Amino acid sequence: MVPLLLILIPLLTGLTAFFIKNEKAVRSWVLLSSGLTLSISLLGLTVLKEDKFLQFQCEWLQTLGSSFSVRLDGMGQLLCLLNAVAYPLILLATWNSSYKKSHNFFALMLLAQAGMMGVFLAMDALLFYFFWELALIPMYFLCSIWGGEKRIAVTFKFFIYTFVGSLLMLIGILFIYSHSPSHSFDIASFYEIHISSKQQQLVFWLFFIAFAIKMPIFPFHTWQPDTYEQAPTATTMVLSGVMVKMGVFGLIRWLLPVVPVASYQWGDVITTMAIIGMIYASLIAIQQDDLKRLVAYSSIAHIGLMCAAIFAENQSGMQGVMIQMFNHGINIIGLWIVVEIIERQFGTRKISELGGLAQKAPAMALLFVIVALANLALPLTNAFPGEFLMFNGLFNSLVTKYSVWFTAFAGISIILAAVYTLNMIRKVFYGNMNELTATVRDVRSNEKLALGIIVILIFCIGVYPQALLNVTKEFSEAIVKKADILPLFRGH
Amino acid sequence: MSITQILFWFLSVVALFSALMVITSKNPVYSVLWLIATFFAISGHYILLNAQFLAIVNIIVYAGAIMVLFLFVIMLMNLNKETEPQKNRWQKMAGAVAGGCLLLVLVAALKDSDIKQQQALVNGGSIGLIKNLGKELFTTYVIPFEISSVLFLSAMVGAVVIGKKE
Amino acid sequence: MINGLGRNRFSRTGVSLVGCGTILGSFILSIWVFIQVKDGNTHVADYFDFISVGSLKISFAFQIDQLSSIFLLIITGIGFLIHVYSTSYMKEEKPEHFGRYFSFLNLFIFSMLLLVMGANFVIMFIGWEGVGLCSYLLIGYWFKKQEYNKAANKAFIMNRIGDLAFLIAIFWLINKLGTVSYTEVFSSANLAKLKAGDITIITLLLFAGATGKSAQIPLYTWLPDAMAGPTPVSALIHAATMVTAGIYMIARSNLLFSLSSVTMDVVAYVGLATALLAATIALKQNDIKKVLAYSTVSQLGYMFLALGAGAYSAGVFHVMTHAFFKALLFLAAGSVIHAMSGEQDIRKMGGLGKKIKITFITFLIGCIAIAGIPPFSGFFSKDAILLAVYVKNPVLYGIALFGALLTAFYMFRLLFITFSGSNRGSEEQKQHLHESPSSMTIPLIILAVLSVVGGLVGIPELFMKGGDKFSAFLLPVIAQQDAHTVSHATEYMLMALSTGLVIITIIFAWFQFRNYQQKESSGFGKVLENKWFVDELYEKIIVNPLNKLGDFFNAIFEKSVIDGLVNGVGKLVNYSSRQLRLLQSGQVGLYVLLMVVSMVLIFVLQFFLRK
Amino acid sequence: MPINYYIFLSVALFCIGIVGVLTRRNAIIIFMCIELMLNAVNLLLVAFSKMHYKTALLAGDAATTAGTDGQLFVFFIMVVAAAEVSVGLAIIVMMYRNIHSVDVNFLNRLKH
Amino acid sequence: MNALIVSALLGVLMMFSGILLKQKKALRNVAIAGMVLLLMLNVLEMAGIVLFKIDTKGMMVFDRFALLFTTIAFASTLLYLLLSARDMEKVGINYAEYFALIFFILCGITLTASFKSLLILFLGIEIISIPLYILTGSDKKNLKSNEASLKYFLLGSFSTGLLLMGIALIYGARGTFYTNDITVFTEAKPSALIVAGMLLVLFSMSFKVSAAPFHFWTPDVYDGAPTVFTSFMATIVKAAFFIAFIRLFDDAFGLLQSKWQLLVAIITVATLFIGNITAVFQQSVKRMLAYSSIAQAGFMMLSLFAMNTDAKEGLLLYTAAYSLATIGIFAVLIKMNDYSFDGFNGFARQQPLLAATTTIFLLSLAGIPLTGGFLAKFYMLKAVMISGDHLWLVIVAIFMAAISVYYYFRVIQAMYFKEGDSPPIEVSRGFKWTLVLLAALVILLGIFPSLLLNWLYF
Repeated sequence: MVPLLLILIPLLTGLTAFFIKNEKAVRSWVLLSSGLTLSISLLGLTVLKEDKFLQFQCEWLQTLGSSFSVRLDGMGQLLCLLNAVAYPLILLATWNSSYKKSHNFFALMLLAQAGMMGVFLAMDALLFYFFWELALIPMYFLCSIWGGEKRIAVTFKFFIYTFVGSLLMLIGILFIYSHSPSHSFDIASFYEIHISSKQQQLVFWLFFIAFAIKMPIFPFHTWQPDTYEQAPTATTMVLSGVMVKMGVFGLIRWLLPVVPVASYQWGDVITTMAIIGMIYASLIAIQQDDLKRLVAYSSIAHIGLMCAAIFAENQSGMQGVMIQMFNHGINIIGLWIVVEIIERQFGTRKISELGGLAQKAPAMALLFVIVALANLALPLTNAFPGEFLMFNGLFNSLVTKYSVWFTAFAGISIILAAVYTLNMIRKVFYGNMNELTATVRDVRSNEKLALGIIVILIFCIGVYPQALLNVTKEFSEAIVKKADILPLFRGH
Repeated sequence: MSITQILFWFLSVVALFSALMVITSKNPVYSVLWLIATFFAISGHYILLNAQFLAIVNIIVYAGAIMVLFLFVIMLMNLNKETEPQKNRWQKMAGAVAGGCLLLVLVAALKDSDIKQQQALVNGGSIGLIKNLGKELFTTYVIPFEISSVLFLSAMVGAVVIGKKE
Repeated sequence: MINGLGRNRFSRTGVSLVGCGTILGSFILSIWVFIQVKDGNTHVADYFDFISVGSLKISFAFQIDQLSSIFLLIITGIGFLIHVYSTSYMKEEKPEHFGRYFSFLNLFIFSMLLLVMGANFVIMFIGWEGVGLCSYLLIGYWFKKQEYNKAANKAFIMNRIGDLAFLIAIFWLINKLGTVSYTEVFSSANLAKLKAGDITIITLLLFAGATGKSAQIPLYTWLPDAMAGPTPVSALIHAATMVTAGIYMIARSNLLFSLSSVTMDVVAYVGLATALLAATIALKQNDIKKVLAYSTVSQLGYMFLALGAGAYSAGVFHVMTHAFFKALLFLAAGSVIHAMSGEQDIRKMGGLGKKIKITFITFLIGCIAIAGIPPFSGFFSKDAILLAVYVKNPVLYGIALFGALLTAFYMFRLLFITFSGSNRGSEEQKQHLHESPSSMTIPLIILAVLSVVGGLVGIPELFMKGGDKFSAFLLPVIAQQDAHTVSHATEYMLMALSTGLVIITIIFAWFQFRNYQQKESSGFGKVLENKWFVDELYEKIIVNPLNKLGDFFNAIFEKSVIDGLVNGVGKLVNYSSRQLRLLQSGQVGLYVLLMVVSMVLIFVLQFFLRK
Repeated sequence: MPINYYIFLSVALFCIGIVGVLTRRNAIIIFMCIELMLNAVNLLLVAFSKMHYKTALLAGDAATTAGTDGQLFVFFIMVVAAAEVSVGLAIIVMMYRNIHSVDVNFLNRLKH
Repeated sequence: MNALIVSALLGVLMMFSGILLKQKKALRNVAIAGMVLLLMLNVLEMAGIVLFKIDTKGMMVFDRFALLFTTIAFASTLLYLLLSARDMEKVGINYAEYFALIFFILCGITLTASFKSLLILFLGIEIISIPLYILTGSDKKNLKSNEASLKYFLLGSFSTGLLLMGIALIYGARGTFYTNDITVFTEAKPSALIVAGMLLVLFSMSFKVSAAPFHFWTPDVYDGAPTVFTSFMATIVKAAFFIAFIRLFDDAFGLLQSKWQLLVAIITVATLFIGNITAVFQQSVKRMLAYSSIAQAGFMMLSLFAMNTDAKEGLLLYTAAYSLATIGIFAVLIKMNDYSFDGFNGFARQQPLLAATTTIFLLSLAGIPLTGGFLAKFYMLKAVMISGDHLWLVIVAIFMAAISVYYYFRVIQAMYFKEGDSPPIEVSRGFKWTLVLLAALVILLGIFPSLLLNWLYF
């Protein structure tokens, strides 16, 4: 019941929102909807823990071998929660931004939320694919209609890029389907397939490219900075906070356990790619003058680490990735909120045109610095346990011979992350004010509330990450066990 | 060489020659006339194959009705001169070569077919007679026959639509 | 123990009260703790599972034993003094900045306490990064000046480099032992499990982490720049406490380090090299705080030298004495700066000794202490180090002694230039010259007293039966290595040698700088003045290439290669579309021709190419 | 007569028709060439019909009507051809009325 | 059988009502009523109620597949008439005759959907083609329409010639026109006559469904024909040809699959490639849709390639989804003043409902999930995938589908993201509701395809 509600609430409210033409009303409606989603998600996490609440299945497309099967499991819980938390935050933070035809804007946002929920919940490959696309389409419209100057071309590139990826995934799904023993799209039958190593590699790449584009992993990332730059900030928050997690999520649920042998064979290559991407993106981020692009590249670097940690294929890495997905979502939304405030006030995102904001906007500076430091994975902020576990996983990976080197090089990126983050803080918030920034006003109460919640989350999770780790514990154990191919070797 | 064979070869040569003349004549009227000649040759073949009904229909419908219609249209348009300017030579050449190749390929493909030993019955058999055909047409083939009326209806409506002055 | 952050809503007095009060509370608690652990107890308080994944369990736990209690005392004690000092030093700041200052300072104390009290490496790491953060925040405290902010960034980033090594060391430990808690890692069973190679790597990595935090070669350059922060901060963080975290860490892991002679040598040599290098640079610096900063680096080098020589307790002892006299020196310098209205260049000072007596005297005491003249505290700790080094290798001893002489020389150079001779400052500064208020001088005096007598807790057995209490106290934590192999005579001789040489050096310095006049330095002096051009070197070989690389990636690689590939596909499609549509010429003849040609081709394929 | 002769003859006529379509640009002549192709088919069908008839005869079925369907097919082809001609010529005439030409090379308003 | 006879009769009825009824609205209503009747009778036949029981001597068989397709075609035609019948007025004066021709075409469609004899196939194709030649040229004053008509006629006749040659060769080899008898047993080596005939038939059918390299007529004809008829040609008629295509190859050459599968693959790839790539650079939406119809044909060819149950089910779904979507787009396009992409600029602001439905149609054509187009494509790919080791074909198809997004989304971009100032267009309320119904059907097919496909079995 819970997963069904999680999908249906945003879906139905989203559809209704198209018809609420009054801006105030639609805002409240959306806030109500997202609040409801959040509370249901929390209920699912705390009270309704029995299987009967967390599962829903009904017949659908049975001739195709597919059914409407959704379930909340460990990772799903966390990501649905992220999705549910993100929306109220975003709404709060952008309460003052006005959008023309706002009912359409919010309706599309909710549809995207429904799509993402579905992705996180689907237990059927075809259903997964459906939601995967359902999440993408509203994004396309959101970015193209309400985005910046170059929005059309940029968004289109984003769309085509991800669409190509998802089509490849579709081939992969079909391929597995046609080789699955029960000719079914159910995830259980996907986990049972036996195909040769060559076929596994094929499927691996088909899936991986889709996920790599979504995440994005170097060198599939070029859509991302442009899109983040052009999209309206509320959408960017959804994109970077929640949507990119779809790729990571996909890797964990749909790739590693399905084709463990190929994942093992290509693990080193992927990890290398991810780590090159981390350093590459960090170096570029150092050179960026545009706040949005800077955050975008930083996101690439962070996601690269998650990808690398996934292919470490051990529990430390896996759980690290899972909580990091949540934390990165929270943190990056925080960053975007501040970027949005800055852009709205000054009409520019150029770091070189800003400066000295801390003098007149100490609250903003403080909140931003905290979020930025969390982005750096400073201890006692939420990102630290995640990164710690991921690095630990990477280092202690049994499936690669180069774990030390991987860790060392990945580690370089955390140094570089310090460089660009601190430089940004220094140039934007410190130093002397110029004519432009002298007009700064501090954060409004709604923004403060949103950022405040984020900061509280940052510290709570930072101090007691075990709460989240417990949620994903069993799930990650199961995944790691499924992905483990060492018994195969022992068997032969 | 029996008379039938002589006739066969003769008719074949006539048919091929006049067909070639159809496509090479500069004047459209000549083309029509050569085409009629071809049809006659083909009708000759039909007779040779003892398909009298078709031979007659061929002459009446094709040579008689259709070709007259063609001729009529050509005359109407005043195309009875060598109005056609020289077509692009390369395209002509290419067309001829392509057609030739197709012929070559088809012949090469079909020459060793499994029925190459078989013969077509010449000068005998009654299936081509009007009695047999008629019986068959109005029993087994009555549905297609009726359906072809729809075809004619649509052609008629079509001719009206196209031809009617607005 | 965990302080509430004094936030900026309070009035200034409120902030000072909260800030100082909490630290005082901590201090009192520390004393209580100290008494508790005096007789060799170790308390481990396990609060909750911080991270527990698979077989890896990291709990949020504190461990208090002798080593940490010493550090607790130093941190809270000196911290308290400096808080008190700060209340007046910083009083010209705006209220909210004043509050910010104290909240940072308290946050620092919190992190530092976390660092020393953590019961495992991860908690230590948390504090470790936390102090780095506070250092960053406090260096960049005057955030209007981009120079300061750059210094702050530099400090943080260099620390991060070290942190990374530390982190990898932790992973290595997890990999080999599956645990990070001290009690388990240092249990003999676990230590026996480790291979020699692993130990060497782990300890080297830990040491690399320490070089970042404790400003050793090659990561020392941030510390002098860190003097951009308010002077009390320099005193607290960049002299007395945070920078000694590295020493704490190595002392904490002494069991591990002792198992790897390679690492021990590396630690010793790096420490010595740092000590010498920093000392030479300090000879030519003109900023009063910079001199002290290099001196700190140099003294930290000595501490590492001690650790490398296996004299852990000597190292920790020096940490303590150094905390006293260096905090004193910094605070005194702060007082000088305060008196000179913010002037830090010693070339513009001079003759201050008469005007600000208390400062002068306390500064003098600090100098004597650092120079190592008995019976001041510095003498005992430095002597313990030198002795340990002598045992390890007499040549090293010689070099270390030379470094000690340099220390004496530049410290007294500083003293004489600042306080003797005639005042070279502007008229206004001369007018303004005054002694600091009592809230500043009292900490100075307390520290001066401590600098004088602090060494006595570690007074060697040579002078007093039952001496060397310090080492004895630390015995449960630090296995005693330095069994005395030198005779008492040698020990006396060494002491006399060092003391004598130091005094000669001081006298030499007196003649040199009694009446300091500004003059251009040349040749080698220039190199020293420019700090051996190390910063420039780093800039050239690391920062610039990275920037260039980033530029290249950003401007060229990203746009033309990766994005170019993606867009290229689109362009290719577009181009082929433009070409392909020309096929659709509108000519029926061509259409038929193409159809016939493809028919021919398909026939050929079907009949003649396929078997 | 060996059936191959008829096959080759028909195919030859058929290809001549195709060549005509390819090389001429007068719409009427192209149309005539198409009629030629149809006639080639007709001839082939009749020949096959007689072939099948003969085969059936040789198999011993004296009263066979095998092959009738082939000739009837020819009949239908003629029917269709007649209908097609009426429509085709109407279209050509309409074309001629508008542009006073039946040259297919002038048919190039629609391209790319 | 019901449909066959009634559609012919309706054609005749329309011919006469053209004389009797002078009011166009009345004519339209008669046509629509006739269409409803036709649809109902066809549905009745699916339920087992057959009004006319005539022995076709096995030349036709009205099986579920045929009936379901004719139902789809009739339903699409009904919607088409509801949306676009009014626009036929603009084409010319022969309003009643257009309806008559459409009914004749439907008669032909019934034939091509249910033939078991090559003769019926031939007649069906001709009954469809001849009225189409006329409809294409029905805008007599328009040179483009003339030109399209003539081109279509010449090329169409040419392809008929090919078809007949093929049939003749097959007849030569087998002595029968019944499709089931052509390859009733497996032979070690099929007769060259059959193979050659099959190829010629393949070419001809490829021509009819506008598969490359026999597609050249398509863009020109679709572009030149009056838009209202392009809509009909590009959807229902093309679907009918496809049904004939797959039926023929299933019945007659199913056992020879190894002989033609590679060729079909080549044709499919070429079609996908040419259709999609060329569509990218078009400036006119109408012409783009023509190329897109080629591209879609490429996808439908996949069902021919795979030739299994999934393929047939999928083809039905595909024809339905594709027809509905394309009819919808064309219905909107007819209303536009400017057929170029720029003509759609700012359309969403002017006509939000039309823009929204058009978007749904375009998404369906592009194959975005939750629309019928996606499931249709999905069925095709799945059919190919389970038919054996043909991953490469699927990958090609997928990449081409990705390219197709490019040109479909150009329209969406123009409608939603660009500013335009074209004069407003007038549409009736009924038109809007029909369009919404159409869009709803497209989405319904995308979510519950079983609503349609279950009819095949139950």
